Amino acid sequence: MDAGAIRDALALKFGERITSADLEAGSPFAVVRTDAIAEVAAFCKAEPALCFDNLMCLSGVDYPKQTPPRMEVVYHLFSYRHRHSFALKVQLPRENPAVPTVESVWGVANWHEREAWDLFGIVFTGHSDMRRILLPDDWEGHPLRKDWQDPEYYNGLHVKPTPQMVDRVLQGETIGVGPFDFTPENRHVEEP
Amino acid sequence: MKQWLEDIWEGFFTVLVGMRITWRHLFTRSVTLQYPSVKWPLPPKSRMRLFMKYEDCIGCGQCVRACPVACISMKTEKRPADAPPIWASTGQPIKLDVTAFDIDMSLCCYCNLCVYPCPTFCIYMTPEYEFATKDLTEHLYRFAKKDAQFLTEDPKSKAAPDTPTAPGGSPPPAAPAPSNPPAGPAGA
Amino acid sequence: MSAATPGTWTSDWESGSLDTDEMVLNMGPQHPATHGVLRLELRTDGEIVRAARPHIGYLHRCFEKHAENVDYPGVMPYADRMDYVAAMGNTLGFALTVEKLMGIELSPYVQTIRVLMAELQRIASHAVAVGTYTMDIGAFTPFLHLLRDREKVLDLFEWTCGARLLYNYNWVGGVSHDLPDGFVRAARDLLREFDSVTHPELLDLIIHNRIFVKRIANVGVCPPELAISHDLTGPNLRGSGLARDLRKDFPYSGYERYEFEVPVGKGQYGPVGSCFDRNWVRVAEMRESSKIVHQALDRLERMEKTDVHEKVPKRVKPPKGEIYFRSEAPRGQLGFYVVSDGGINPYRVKVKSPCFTAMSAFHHLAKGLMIADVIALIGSLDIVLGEIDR
Amino acid sequence: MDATYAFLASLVPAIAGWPAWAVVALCAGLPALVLFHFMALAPLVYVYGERKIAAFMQDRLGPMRVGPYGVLQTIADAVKLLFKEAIYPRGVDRKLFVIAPLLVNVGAFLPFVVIPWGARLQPADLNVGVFYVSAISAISTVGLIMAGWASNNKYALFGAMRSAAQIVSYEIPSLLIILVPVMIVGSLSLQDLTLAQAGGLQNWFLFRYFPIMPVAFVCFFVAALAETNRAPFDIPEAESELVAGFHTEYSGFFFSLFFLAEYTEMFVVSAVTTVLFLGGYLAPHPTLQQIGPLPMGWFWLWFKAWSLVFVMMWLRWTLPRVRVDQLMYIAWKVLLPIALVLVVVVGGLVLVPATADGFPWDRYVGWPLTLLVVGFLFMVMIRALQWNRHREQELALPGHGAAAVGQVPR
Repeated sequence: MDAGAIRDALALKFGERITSADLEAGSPFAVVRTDAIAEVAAFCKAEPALCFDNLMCLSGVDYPKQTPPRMEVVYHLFSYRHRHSFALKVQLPRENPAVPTVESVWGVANWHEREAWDLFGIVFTGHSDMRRILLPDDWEGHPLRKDWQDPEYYNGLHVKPTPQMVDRVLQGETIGVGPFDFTPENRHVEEP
Repeated sequence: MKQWLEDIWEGFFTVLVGMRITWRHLFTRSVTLQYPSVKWPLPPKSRMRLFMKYEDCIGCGQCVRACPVACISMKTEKRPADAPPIWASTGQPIKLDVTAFDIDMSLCCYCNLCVYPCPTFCIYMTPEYEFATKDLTEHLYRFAKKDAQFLTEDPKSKAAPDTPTAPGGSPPPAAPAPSNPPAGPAGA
Repeated sequence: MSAATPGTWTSDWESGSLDTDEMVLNMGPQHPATHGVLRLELRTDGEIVRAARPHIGYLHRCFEKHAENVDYPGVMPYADRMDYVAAMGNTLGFALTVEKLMGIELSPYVQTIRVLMAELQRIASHAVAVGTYTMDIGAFTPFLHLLRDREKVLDLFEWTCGARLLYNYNWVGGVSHDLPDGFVRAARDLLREFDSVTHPELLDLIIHNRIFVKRIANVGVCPPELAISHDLTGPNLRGSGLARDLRKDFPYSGYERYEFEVPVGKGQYGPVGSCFDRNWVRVAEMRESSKIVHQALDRLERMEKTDVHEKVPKRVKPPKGEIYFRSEAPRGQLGFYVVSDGGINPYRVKVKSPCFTAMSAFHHLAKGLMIADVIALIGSLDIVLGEIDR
Repeated sequence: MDATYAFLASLVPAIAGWPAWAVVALCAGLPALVLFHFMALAPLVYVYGERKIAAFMQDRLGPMRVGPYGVLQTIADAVKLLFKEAIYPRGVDRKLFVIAPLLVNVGAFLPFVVIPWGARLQPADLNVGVFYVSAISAISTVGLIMAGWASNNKYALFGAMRSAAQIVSYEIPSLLIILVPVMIVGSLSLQDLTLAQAGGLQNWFLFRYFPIMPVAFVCFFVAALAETNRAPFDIPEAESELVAGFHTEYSGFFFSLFFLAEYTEMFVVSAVTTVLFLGGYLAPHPTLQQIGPLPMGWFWLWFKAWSLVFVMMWLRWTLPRVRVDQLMYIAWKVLLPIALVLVVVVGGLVLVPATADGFPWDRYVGWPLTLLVVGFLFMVMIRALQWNRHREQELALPGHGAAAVGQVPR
């Protein structure tokens, strides 16, 4: 089934809960209302005509500058039986975004959602093990948000590497090696 | 019972097959090279340490913008109008004085992205890889020279027209034909 | 083994309900057999593992944050460093994604070079995967034989683009260096030796060795539904009996011109989907890759040379939009979701790493195994922590 | 003792005049000194040998840096280990931690007392020789467990428990198989066992009772491998799982003690196997037994034992590691039944008295059994050919099979 047929099947089943869709984008997608995503996901997997049994990728994207400023969770689905793929999007407010989890539909969502929570701060309600996955457990803030500022210290460690060399230069020490008088021949230049 | 016998026989048989192979490898010539005494012949294009010919640099900063890890830092000043005109070896006039040009090889990721945009081919990677040092700061290489001898007359007008004029955009570093393929890859 | 039933995991992990005789063994981030910096918290009862909880993130280098602050060609060196064992696969994936976004069509010559390099990298990457796997199980010799042959492949790469591990070879719109002449002959010598000596020897020495088979034949069996639900891809999925290969289903970069089979786990020594099948699929894939390289070399000899920088745009600025593209990396389907806002820096790059999803199924497969089998399971999933942590 | 006296007397006739205690001290002390130096220094040669053999099997060069062709490498290692600081991690039971390696070495060195290097070149010809050897080598198990328990480390404890289970369960098949040659000879003393195999190669126990003795030899060798934690059974110090098993926490001198014990035990076990099956210090042909005045018995024992040690090393660099439960399966379900069958069959054969004119029953009664075994081998050979054909289809290249494997790179 091509993207249009999939979008129509979803619209037929869920009506206005599928708010909009864009079929000409690189990977065609449909925007789903936040509270309906679990239902839509279960339907996508159960429906024999769609049979999206594989969640290819679940990614969070932060759009602070777009109107209205929002954060999106993009589900890329694929069906091994029909070999067609489709994407679902959920749009969330930027302050404490929350989405119902789809972990019960696809097992891999468990880790993808933990990563989205870890790097974006998107809470997945009903998730069995909502912990940080990549960053240390006591890290504050979510780095992949566009308005992220590197903290100065983390448990007493410099987060931004302090330019030690600059301190040594300020104390008058000349650091570095060179200049060089020999010139190795350049083997990359095209011989005329 | 049959499965028990087959297990034993198959275990015994495959062990012997494996031992036959290792026995043959006892007499195969070993491939290791004794590093300090015998060195591997490096192919001409190997990307090891960055080098920059100060005399040719026109201070355009393309390499600074291209570097993904920002390990090149450059400071330039406008050449005073009355200063004697100088050219790079590939024919571009040099209008900026490069007062400082440092490449921090400890940050460099050896991706060669700075070599392509250089209009005068003055920054390139040399196949010299033995530059380990005790102090990390010795990996900061300074290429700005006070007593550099620049070309004082336009090489284009003097030399024969076949000098490689600077092609527009990223100069294609098409591979120079290596004289002989090094022993390594031929597996000989 | 149904999909993860929510709510059961955290409850039995509370210290209150732990019965006394179980021991928490910490297979720490620094361990010879975890293929990188992975920490496994195993709740063991004697030798039997009751529950396993992997901890990742020790090698997190913020690839996705870097990708937003560097221009498109600058992302390539970072993409190389994700799966550092198969760097060609990553850069090929990212390059294809951006080219599809910009609508660039490549000449057959450059496409053939890319296929040639990707398949040589697959042989080298599988050599490491199978080699370290046999070393985890205890046989040290096959590991060194395979590394000797991987070095020959790396010599070809070094001769072409100057680097041995992280090449920055695939660019958006082309490749960085053309093939040196004499490359085709050297590649043929390498492959003839690989097909006639290394591959059969590997099969005899270790793959069909009774002890090796007994160690991994019915360990960590992963049924197809669990594999699909946990998005196991590549050799891990084909080991469970599903012949799904992107090079066949959705051919890219000219793969439809080469004929090769997709090896599938046959369950010769035990249930389909065991560690043996995943490992055997990798060994069989090395043969298929050498077949593809042979065909690619034949095409290169007949084809006229075009300039490899012909389609490389001076300033890579894809139009506004987003795209998700998957390519078949040695470890599975490597997906790139690139959102561009029309600027020279990508707006958002999300990487779906095959090892990350393979590791998400780990705690299902590890229940009830012995400690030695946990090592066998990690080895068979062939994970590289650089790609998991990105 | 008296052999050295006769030898020294022929060299220095004045020795007869010495007081009794001086003569005894000299004649007993000198061979003991030589033997001790051989025991202590031999492992250095074995470590070098193992590293070189492993290297050549893996197409690399092995140690080449220290001394010509790396000959002094092991000495350099030994000195390094001596000067390395022996770290005692916190929470370690200090006394047990120190005693454990010593106990392991005791278990490894004591069997040298009964190994016969020549007709009279034997420190002590105990009449319970073979029984003494297996009893003493059980002490090193106690040492391993102490090491595992004392180092207060989960991995070490795992390693210790595994090695205890492994050595105990392989002790039983090896003891049963020791019974086979002992029944034939009727005495436990190693000297009698060797002399019973006198008279050239065809008299060695390995080649008598044709189908039974080779099977006994292979089973005993496998059990010996397991007892010294070597080759496919090196689970106690499995690098990939248990980091380093029971000697994880050891460093410096104690670590080298464990190494010393492992290689000495390897030699001891192969020496005992040689005495039991390959005719101890007997030369393959009687004329080679003596070159001029010098008895060559010690050379033959050393040569056969070393070739068995070579096979152990050869196995180590070919085979993967066996899992713990498979190890137990092999010990109880495979070696034990075979050992019991062997004891019963040989027991029966030994009861059949050689007829008056000395018709060598034991040499020929084996043949009907051979037909049975050859039939079984033939049936299983078909299975092997089938296995080869199935591997061919897998390689999907007609006629690819073993023929092409013959070529070797370069």
